[in-house]
Order: sequence, then structure tokens, then C-alpha cells
Amino acid sequence: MKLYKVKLLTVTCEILAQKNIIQILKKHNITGYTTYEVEGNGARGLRGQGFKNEKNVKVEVIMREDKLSDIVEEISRTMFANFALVLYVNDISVVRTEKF
Amino acid sequence: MKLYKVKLLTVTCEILAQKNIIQILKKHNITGYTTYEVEGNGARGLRGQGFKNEKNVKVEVIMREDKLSDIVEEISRTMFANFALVLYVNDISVVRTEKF
Amino acid sequence: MKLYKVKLLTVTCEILAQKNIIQILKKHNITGYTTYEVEGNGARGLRGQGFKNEKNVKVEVIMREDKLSDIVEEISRTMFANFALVLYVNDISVVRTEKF
Amino acid sequence: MEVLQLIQSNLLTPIILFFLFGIIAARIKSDLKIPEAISEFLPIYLLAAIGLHGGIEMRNAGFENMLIPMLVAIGISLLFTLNHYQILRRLGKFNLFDSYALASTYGAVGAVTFSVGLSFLKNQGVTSEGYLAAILAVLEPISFIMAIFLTNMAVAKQIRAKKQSFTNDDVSDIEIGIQETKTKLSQVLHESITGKAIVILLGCIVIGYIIGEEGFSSIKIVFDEMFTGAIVIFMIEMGIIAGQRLGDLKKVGAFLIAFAIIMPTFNGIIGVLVATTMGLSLGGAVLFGLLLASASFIAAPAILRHAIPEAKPSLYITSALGITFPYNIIILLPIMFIVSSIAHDVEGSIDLFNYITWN
Amino acid sequence: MEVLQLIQSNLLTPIILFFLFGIIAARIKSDLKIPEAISEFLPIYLLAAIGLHGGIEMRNAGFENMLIPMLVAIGISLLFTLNHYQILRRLGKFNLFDSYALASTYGAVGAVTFSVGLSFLKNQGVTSEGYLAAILAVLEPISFIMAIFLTNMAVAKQIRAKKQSFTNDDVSDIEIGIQETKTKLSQVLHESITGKAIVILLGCIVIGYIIGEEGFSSIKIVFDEMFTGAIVIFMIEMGIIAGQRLGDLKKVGAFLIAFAIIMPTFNGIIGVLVATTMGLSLGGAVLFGLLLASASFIAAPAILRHAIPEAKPSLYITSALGITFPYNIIILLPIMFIVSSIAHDVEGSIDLFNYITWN
Amino acid sequence: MEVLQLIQSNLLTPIILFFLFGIIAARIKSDLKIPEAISEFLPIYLLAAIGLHGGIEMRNAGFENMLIPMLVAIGISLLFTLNHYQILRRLGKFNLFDSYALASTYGAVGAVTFSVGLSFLKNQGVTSEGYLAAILAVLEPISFIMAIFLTNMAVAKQIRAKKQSFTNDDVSDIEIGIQETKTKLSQVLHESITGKAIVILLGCIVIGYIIGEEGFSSIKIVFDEMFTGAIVIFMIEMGIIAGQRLGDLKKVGAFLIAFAIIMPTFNGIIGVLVATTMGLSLGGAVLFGLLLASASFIAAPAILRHAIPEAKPSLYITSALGITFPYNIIILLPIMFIVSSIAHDVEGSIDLFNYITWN
Ligand SMILES: Nc1ncnc2c1ncn2[C@@H]1O[C@H](COP(=O)(O)O)[C@@H](O)[C@H]1O
Ligand SMILES: Nc1ncnc2c1ncn2[C@@H]1O[C@H](COP(=O)(O)O)[C@@H](O)[C@H]1O
Ligand SMILES: Nc1ncnc2c1ncn2[C@@H]1O[C@H](COP(=O)(O)O)[C@@H](O)[C@H]1O
Ligand code: NA
Ligand code: NA
Ligand code: NA
Repeated sequence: MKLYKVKLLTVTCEILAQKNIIQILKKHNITGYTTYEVEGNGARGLRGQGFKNEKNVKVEVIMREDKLSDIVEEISRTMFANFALVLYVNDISVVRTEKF
Repeated sequence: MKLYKVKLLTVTCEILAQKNIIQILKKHNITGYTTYEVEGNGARGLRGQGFKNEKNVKVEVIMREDKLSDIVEEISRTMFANFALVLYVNDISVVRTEKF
Repeated sequence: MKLYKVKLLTVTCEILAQKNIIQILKKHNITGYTTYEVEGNGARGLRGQGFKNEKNVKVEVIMREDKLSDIVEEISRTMFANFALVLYVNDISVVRTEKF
Repeated sequence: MEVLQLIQSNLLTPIILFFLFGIIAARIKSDLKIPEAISEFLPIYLLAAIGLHGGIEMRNAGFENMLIPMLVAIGISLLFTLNHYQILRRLGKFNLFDSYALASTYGAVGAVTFSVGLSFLKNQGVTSEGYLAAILAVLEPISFIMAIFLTNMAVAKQIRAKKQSFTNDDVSDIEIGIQETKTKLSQVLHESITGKAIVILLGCIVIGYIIGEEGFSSIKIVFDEMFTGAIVIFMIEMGIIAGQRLGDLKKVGAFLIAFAIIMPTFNGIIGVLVATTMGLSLGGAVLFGLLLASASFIAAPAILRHAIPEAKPSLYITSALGITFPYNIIILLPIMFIVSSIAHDVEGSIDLFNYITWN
Repeated sequence: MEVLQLIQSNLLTPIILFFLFGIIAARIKSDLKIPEAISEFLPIYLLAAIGLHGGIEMRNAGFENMLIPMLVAIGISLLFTLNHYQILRRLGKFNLFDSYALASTYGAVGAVTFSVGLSFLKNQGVTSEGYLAAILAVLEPISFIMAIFLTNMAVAKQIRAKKQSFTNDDVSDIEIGIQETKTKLSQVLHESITGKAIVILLGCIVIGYIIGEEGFSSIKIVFDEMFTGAIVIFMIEMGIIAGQRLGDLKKVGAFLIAFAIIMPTFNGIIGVLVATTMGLSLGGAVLFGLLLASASFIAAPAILRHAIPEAKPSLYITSALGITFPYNIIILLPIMFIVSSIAHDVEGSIDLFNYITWN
Repeated sequence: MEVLQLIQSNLLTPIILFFLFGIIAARIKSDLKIPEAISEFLPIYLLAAIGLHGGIEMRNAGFENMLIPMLVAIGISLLFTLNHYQILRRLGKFNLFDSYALASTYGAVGAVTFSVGLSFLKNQGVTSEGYLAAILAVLEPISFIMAIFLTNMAVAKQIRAKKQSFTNDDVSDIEIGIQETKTKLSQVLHESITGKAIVILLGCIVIGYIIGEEGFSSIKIVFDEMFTGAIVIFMIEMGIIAGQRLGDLKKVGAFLIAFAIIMPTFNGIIGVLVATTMGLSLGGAVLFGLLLASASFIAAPAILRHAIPEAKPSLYITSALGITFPYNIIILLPIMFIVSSIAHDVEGSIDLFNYITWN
């Protein structure tokens, strides 16, 4: 089975920032992503106790390398200052590149 | 600490396809896996609102390279057409290869 | 956007072992991590049915390479024998290395 | 009371209003949502309450008369499923898979619809036969099993045909196909029968039968008095999901929309008349009709996604939940109630023709 | 009854005791927690119950008199928000963003506080005007919209000023800024109005109005009789979250702590007196005052995080939930009740000055 | 009434029937499941209800007589834990860790079992002393603390022995071992005491004591009238989990199966007799016996997994939930009720020997 190299961008951020992330993705014509709620600890303290809005969410996006840099740049620029947020990039392989 | 290279296969698919994935794994003598419910968006539209059965699930399987190709092939062949499904492969390192 | 190479350690273990993992992280001066509940199957059987305490949890930690080995070693030494637990390491890239 | 009046007064009951409210909330894109755990629990609760109620009634009234209605229900259900298939395949031009999936979705029954029917009757001050809960349980898997059996037969036939045109010596693939069909069928059979809906329903019928009114008293507040309040909460979520699906109506198409309204009406009224003929009470005949009119939108996807993965869930869920369910509980239920009233009046006093004018 | 006595007897009601219990559980670092699905469901349930109750009352008592109290509430609410801003920005030296965020948090209303108020009045055997639920719904978004509007105006002004000092030929950025402000405002408006709290509240007021006492009877056990029990469970979770936040009080600072106690007292008592003047009943005036005294701690973060992301949630959530909420339900509520009693006595018999001495 | 008759009539109560139903659902591999949030919430609710009830009773009846039963319960509980250990280690040949873990699982108490006991008594029309809820709370951590203390002592001793045989100059490791033991013990102590079960139980006892019957009236429907309905729902889930564990019975082995039935019987009957001697009522003695007979299956794993990670949870959870719990609520409870009836009769009229023949 032939596998093709693409990128996986993972953003862990506060739940109320999810909308912003997805808007940025849409702006770059990306409509495929996976999300799930998580808890965590970091510079902004323990997150996940208390109200649901104070939990975190992970947003995972498989994408081709060419879009990655712009998206990472925009998220960094617009969101690092005000939101609890961590992002990282992974090298992965997929079967159907045309999907991403 | 010596680490050994193995593969991590991640399948994101509709919840009702989880059984099929696990059956395929079993067929290839793999009984170790991790699953969790997620939401998502893709070619088949937003998934995660509405009934629980319309959510997605992620199935993650650590395995040795030799089994990977067959499993990816079987999932692609039997499930790509009918199910909302995305899969990708990751290079990872583990301590105890004998477990996988 | 410049990205920097770091490590992602993922530990999948029984929920009641989460505290131990986080204690080990703290001991090594790591306070940032992300956790979420998962289900799974492995050498110790199906986990995730029944009581909540019998589910699994994933703990994900982004860290610099230099701490990795000690932490993996300590988890392996103190926990492999008594707990349902799997761990693996991933190469990832991040924007702000100073965070980790 | 006349049909329109009854429809109107039905429209203004909490159950229907909360459902409509849910639809509106979804249409204006509100983030209102009943948490998943609650909306997963509520059908279990509703089925438990229905089962207990049915079991207690059966203990009080006996269930000797249950056999014939149950067999008739099964028979009609199978006939209707075949009928749906023909209409969908021939008139609707749906493909084999979608036709069978839709046929069985409408051949199956909806437990939520049944709950609403029970509440409707309670509101009208009318009782019904307890054994209808048992018929609900038995009807659940019937049409699925038939549809799956027929789909797999059809697929095997196609495979066989294809094979024979290519080579003549190799039939092993066909055998594998038939073998697979058998495996699938036995899986589906097991899945249906051990599915949570049937298990909780049958279990609670048995428990209700054993404990009777007296044993029930300590849990009556939870399983009887809170029943309508619980449905009302569930209706918000059903409305929200139905509302989200309304956008998919164009995918469903005009033919299926018409089918989703006309078919239940036909099935339901036949059901009411047949039940009346078999001697069921006014309320019992309405519920019997409702069973046949209802389409399954919770159990169906869980079973069909495995059994006929080629069929498009957007078709069968959207039409069953987005069209048939609202139509059934808002409009058809009052209609069937009037029909049953007339039919029962007839039997009592041959008053059919005067009824509409005078009452 | 005297103030201290009433505070004490209020302190010993289940609602307050369970809240204090939650705080203690959090402080001793117990792992006690109401599962997320339940604590997400309870506010929906409480708002539904408040809405139904309000709607039924409005059907019984009419709502002709609603218009003036509502307009007055909106007006006062906006005035108070501006007032909060001035105090926070000038006296408290908070930055622009935090000032507006806090101003609107205290200008907005708290649905949970309102629930507790309803229960408090029930306990005192006092009724209130049903239309207050409608005022609750309308007040929800008012102060947010204003605060966001003003924040964005202020930011746009700052940008403009900065630009003009650099270049003179390029104003497109400013236009973009203003454009963005408009987009944000319309988003926030939509988010507020379709937010689950308002939607369920308004929806249930309408449903309550339509079904009336009679239609309500089948769901009364769930939406009326279980009300206090449900609040009590929710109070455990509120106590736990408030308790977890107590550690953040040092971040909040002395000024904000004082603000979080004095401001609601001022707002609340003004509210009671204004309401009395407008002719609201004893209980109605208390609830009207409570609306103005309360701060929002569930809706606020969801809206402010998007609208004013620069503001620190630890400030506005901690002060609203950790200080103002307990103060309001434990101490201010009884105080306002006494004030309202006196004020209503005055109106009836000009007994104000004798009241405190003789009663 | 005779033992068998009472067992049979107990078997046909909703609580037991729903439990059996859950077991069957699990055995036929149904996907029936109570959503996690609900089954996490129910024990909190049950403990709150037990606590409130106990607190109110204590306010009514006083708790001067509580001290001696509580001290006796603690003493017996410790003795029993040691006794279990000896039996498991010597006769059962379990290793040190499993022996201590099992010993304390059976020395501890089960809150769910206690709920069922309360319902059983209610069904029999018999009351019990309110302070038993307080004894339940105090017994929770006792046997764990002891077992953990002893385990750690034993391990430290082993380490010391090993060390001395190798080198003689280096005892620092032993000190580290003992130090670790202390840390562990204080952690476990904190975890036990701040564990949600104890916190909610003690908190609600205090709240119940403060509010009394009168304050309770507004939440009575939720915390009293719905109690049995809630247990019944929880019993489905308990049955399902117990049913899933039945497959592990072979891992548990014949010795432990016998232990899981004989030990509770012995402990329970002793408990009933001791309680009767101390002057507890018929119902109180049954509950006292049930406390000693019950094994912990919710709290135990949470504590033991940290404190004695070497012990196999499949042993202690499976035997406590899969064997002892059903045995206790189905068979032992009626037996203890008869024993208590006889014992109380004796005290009144020395009728012991005639009882069995004549009644
Ligand atoms: N080192 C880390 N490894 C994994 N996740 C992290 C790490 N640091 C932060 N996070 C996650 O990112 C969220 C926000 O981080 P922060 O902005 O540092 O508070 C935290 O709540 C965690 O869920
Ligand atoms: N580009 C992507 N990145 C991450 N997850 C995706 C992506 N595309 C699809 N998915 C996930 O896979 C599921 C099925 O995808 P699809 O078959 O394209 O609808 C979606 O619901 C998402 O959860
Ligand atoms: N091969 C695997 N791939 C992914 N997850 C695994 C694998 N093996 C075990 N796990 C996870 O690790 C947990 C503990 O594994 P074990 O100790 O083998 O029972 C399981 O319950 C799974 O969640
Ligand atoms: Na049907
Ligand atoms: Na306010
Ligand atoms: Na015990």
C-alpha cells in the first residue's frame, strides 16, 4: 500500500478558542478536522475542572505541507497572546492525499 | 533508555464503523488498541451533533511495521467507499517492542 | 514560520495511575501536559466498560529531548509491573520551544 | 371533536410544543443541546417505563388475547416492508440498498413515537392494552431481519450472475458471498435481539408483570408520574436533531418526502381498522396503528449501518426523524384517534355516517 | 423579622447549606464533583422551569404592565454598566479591556441567582410577577452588547490615533478595524440571542403561556415540585467551583473584592426601590433588585472570551462567582427582602420610620 | 415469616429484579448501559439521601447513644480485617498484597449495599437508627488505613531483612522505605477522608441535622420519594457490571468464592447479635450487621490501586461485586432480618426456641 507524506497539525487550546481556530482553517480552505475535549495543565494553570467552558479542546488537522506555514503563522499571531494554547506539527503518512 | 521504532496507525471514522475496524485488527492478530469518541468535519459533513451514533471515534493501534501494510490495505479496500473514515500512520518509538 | 524539534511523550494507562504519572512529571519539573479519558484493549483485557475507574487515560507531554530519557526510565521502572500501561514517543515540531 | 380541532389541541400540548421549540432552536442555530448522557439515558428510561406499565397491565388484564394481535402485527409488518420496497424501487427509482434500508426503516417501529402515543392517550383519558408494549418489542427487529435477508439474497444473486457471465468453473466466490450473508444475518439477529431497546423493554415487561401494582408503588413516582416530564425534555433534543436535519430535505427529494407522509397514513389507518376488527379497545387500536405508522430513527441506523452499509443514512434518518416523526405525532395521531373513535362507535351502534355531522 | 435573623434563617436553608458544603468540599480538596452532563443539564432545566412558571403566571395575570418595568430595567442596566466602567477604570485602574468586561459582567444578570431568589420567595410564602422571567431574558445580552460596542469603539479610536501620528494618507486600516468591530458586534448579538440560556428561557415562557396551569399539570412534578431539589444539587457544583476559585482571590485584589460586594448592594437596593415605585409587589421588587444586583458567571465568559479576548477571565469569573454570588444569595437577598418589606409598608401606611424600631 | 419465604419475597422486589435483569443483559452481551454521567451521579445522590435521612433522624431522636455503637463498629471492623487477612494468607495462600487488599475490601463497607438495606427495611415497614449513616461514614476508611499500614510495615520488614543479609552498614534504604510508607499512609488517609463518598455522606448528615423535617420538605420529593426509583436505575448498572465480571470467577478461584459468601454471613450475623446486645432496634441491628457483612467495590479500587498497587483488582472487585454484593442483598439481608427478629423477640420474651417452630 503506497503511503504519502503529509502534515498533522495539532492545536490544544481552551474550548472557547475552538471557533477562532476553525475560522482560520476555513479562511485557508480547510474543512476537514477532528476535535475532542481534553483537560490539561500549563502556563495558565489547571484546566478542566469547573465549568465546561474552562476545559480544553484538541483540534487535529491533516493537511498538505504547503498550507501549514501560513496557518501556523496566523494562529500564532492572532491567538498566542490571549488564549491558553499549544500547537505542534507531526509528519504522517496517508493513503489518499487527494482528500487533504 | 533504549527505544525501538514501531508504527502507530490512527483511524478516525464513524462510531458505527468501529466494530469493523476491530474485526479487521483481530483478523490480523492484533488485540491491543485504544479508542475514544471525537467529533469532526470532512467530506461527509459535520459529525458529532445529534445522535451519539453519528459521532466519530478514533482507533489508535501501535504495531510493528510488518503488519501495517496489510491492515491499511484491508481497511482501505473494505471501508473507504461506504464509511466516513480517515487514516494515517505515524513513526513512533516504544520501550517494549515485545508487547506489539 | 520557524519550527523547532521537540518530543511528544504519550502514556496510555489506567485512570488510577494518572496521579503517579503526573507526580513523576512534577518530580522532573514538568507542569505542562494534556489528558483525556480513553478506552482500550491490551494484555490486561478490555478496559472502559464498568466503573469509571476502570477506564484508561492518555497523558500527553511535550518536552525537550534532554528530559525524555529519565522520565521514560522512571515510568518504566516504577509502573510497568503493576499497571496497565503503554507509552510511546513521537518527534514533533513546535513554534515556542521556550514553553517546554 | 373534529379532526382539525383535535389536531389543534394536540399541537398545544407540552410534548408537541417542546418538539417544535427544539426545531426552532436548531433553525436559529442556537447552541442549545441536551447533554449527551441525558439524551442517551432518556430513551432507556422511557422504554423502562413503557415496559413496566405494559407488564403491570398484562398482570391485571391477562395476556391470553395477545397472541393473535402479535402475529397479525408481525404479518402486516412484513407485508408492509415488502410493499415499501416495491414502491421505493419501482416508483422512487432508489437503488437496491437504499430501497431495502428505507423499506425496513418504515417497516420497523419507533419507541419514542410510541411513548408520545401513550401520553396522548393519557391526555385523552383513554386506556390501552398493556400487551402492546410486548408487540412493540417483537416488531422492532422483524422488518430489519427481513430487509437484510432480502438485500443479501439480492446481492448474492447479482454476484452469481456476474460470475456466470465470466467464468463457469469457479463458484467458490458465490459460496463465500452466501456464507457471508449468513454470518451477517446471524450477527444482525443477535444485535437486534440484544439491542438495548429490546432488552430493556422486554426486561421491564417481565419485571412489571412480576411486581404488579403493589411492588410498583415504591418506584411509581419515577417511572410513572415523571413520564411526561421526561418525554418533554427528550422532545427538545428530538426537535433539535430534526431541525438540524431539515436542511438535508433537498437531498431526500420530493418523492421520499411524499412517501414519508403518505405511507405512514396508509399503514396507520389500516392498522387502526385491523386492530378494531381484532377487538382492541379504542386506545389500543390507535397505538396499534401508530406502531405500523411509525418509522425507526434510533435503532435503524445502528443496525442498517452494519447490515447495509451501502445505503445512505442521510436518506433514512432524515425522512424518518425529520418528516415522518413530526407528522405522526402532530397530525396522524389525532387522525387515527378519530378513525378509531368512529370505528369503535360503528361496532357499538352503527353510527358511522351520522358521526361526522352530529358530533 | 430583623435583618440578621432573616440572614441567619436564610443561611440554614438547604440551598445555602449545600452551596457552603460545596465550598468546603473544594477547600479540603475532595474529589467530589457533579458529573459534567448533570451540571450542564441543570441550568437548562432551571431556566425551563423559570420560563414555564413565568409564562403561566403571565397567562393568569396578564402582562400589560410588563412594558414599563422592562424598559426601565434595560435603561438602568445600561446606566449601571457605564457606571461600573467608570469606577473600574478610574478608581480601580483596570485596563480598558478588563474594565469593560467586568462592567458588563456586573451589568448582566445571573440566571442561577434568579432561581435561588425564586426559591427564597417561595420559602417566605411570597409571590412575584411572572413577567420578571421575561425581563431576565431580555437583560441577559443588553449589557454585553453595550460593553462590546464600547470596547470596540475605544480600540478603533486608539488605532486611529496611532495611525494618524504615523502616516496621514492611509486610513484603510481604520476602516478595517471598524469593519471588524461591526462583524464582531453582529456575531456577539447573534451569539447572545441564540445562546442557550435566552433561547430556553424565552421558549419556555411562550410554552408556559400557551399551555397554562392545565397543560402544565402533566409535567408539574418535574418542572415545579422537583425545582428546589434540583437547585440544591446544582448548588453543590456551584459551591465546588466557587471554592476552587477562592485561591484566585489574591489575583483579584482588594479593590475588586470591595467592588464585588458594594456594587451589587447599591444596584440591588436601587432596584428594589425603583421597582416598588413602579408598583411591583413585595416579592417582585426583590427579584427586580436581584436582577440588577446579580453578576453573570455562566453566560459572561462564553461571550466575553470571544468579544473581548484581551480581558482576563480569572478576574470576571472569580469575582462574579466567588464573591458576588455567595454574597447575593446569603446576605443581600434577605437585606433586599427587608428593604422591600419596608418600602411596601411605606406605600401602604407611611410606617417607614417606625418600622425598624417596632417590628 | 420463614427465611425462604422472606428470601423469595425479597427476590421479587424491584431492586433485586432490576439487578438480576442487569446481570442477564450483560450475560447475553447486550449493549445496554446506563450512561457514565448518570451512573457516576447516582451514588452521590444515594449517599446524599442517606445522609440527609440520617441527619434528620439524629435531630429527631438525638445521638447520645451513638458513641458506643460507633466505637464497637470500629473495633469489630479492625478485628474482622485482621481475621480476614489470616484466613486469606494462611488458608487461602494468597500473597501478602492480595491478602491485605482483600482483607480490607471485606473490612470496609459498601454504600450501595447500605442503600439497598434501607429500602429493604422501608419495604418491611421497619425503621432504624439515623446515626447508622454516621457509622457508615466512619467505617469507610478504617479498614483501608489499617490494611495499608500493615502492608507497608510488612514490606518494610521484608526490605530490612533482605538488606541485612547482604550488607550491614547501609540502612538508609530502609529508612527511605519507612519514610515512603509514612508518605503513602498520610496520602491514603487524606484521600480516604476527602473521598467523595465520605464527604457527601458527612456533609449531608450535618445538613440534614440542621434543616430537620421542616427544611427538608422542599427537597423531600427528590431526596426521599425518588430514592427507590433511583436505586432501581443504579441496580441495572450494578447488575451489568457484576454480570460482566462473572466471567472472571475462574480467576477468583473456589477458595475466594467460598470466602466471599461465608465471611459476610459470619460477620453479618455477629453484627446483628452485637447490635441487638447494644440495644439497637430490629431494623438498626440489621443495618449494623449489613455494614459489617458488606464489602466495598466502589471506594476500594480507588484507594487500593494507589496504596497496594501490587494487589490484583480483578480479585477484590470481582469477589466483592460479583459474589458478595448479590449474596448480601438477595440472601443474607433476609437472613439477618430473621435473626434480628428472633434476637429482638428473645430480649422481649425469651421466645427463641419456640420461634422457628411456631412462627
Ligand atoms: N508541555 C505540554 N505538553 C502537553 N500539553 C501541554 C503542555 N503545555 C500546555 N499544554 C496544553 O495546552 C494547554 C494550554 O497551555 P498553557 O497556555 O501553557 O496554559 C494546557 O491546558 C494543556 O492542555
Ligand atoms: N483533514 C482532516 N484532518 C483531520 N481529520 C479529518 C480530516 N478530514 C476528515 N477528518 C475526520 O474524518 C472524519 C471523516 O471524514 P470524511 O469521510 O471526509 O467525512 C471527519 O468527520 C473528521 O473527524
Ligand atoms: N497495541 C496497542 N495500540 C494502542 N494502544 C494499546 C496497545 N496495547 C495496549 N494499548 C492501550 O494500553 C492499555 C493498557 O495496555 P495493557 O497493559 O496491554 O493492557 C490498553 O487498555 C490500551 O488502551
Ligand atoms: Na412501522
Ligand atoms: Na446585574
Ligand atoms: Na464489611
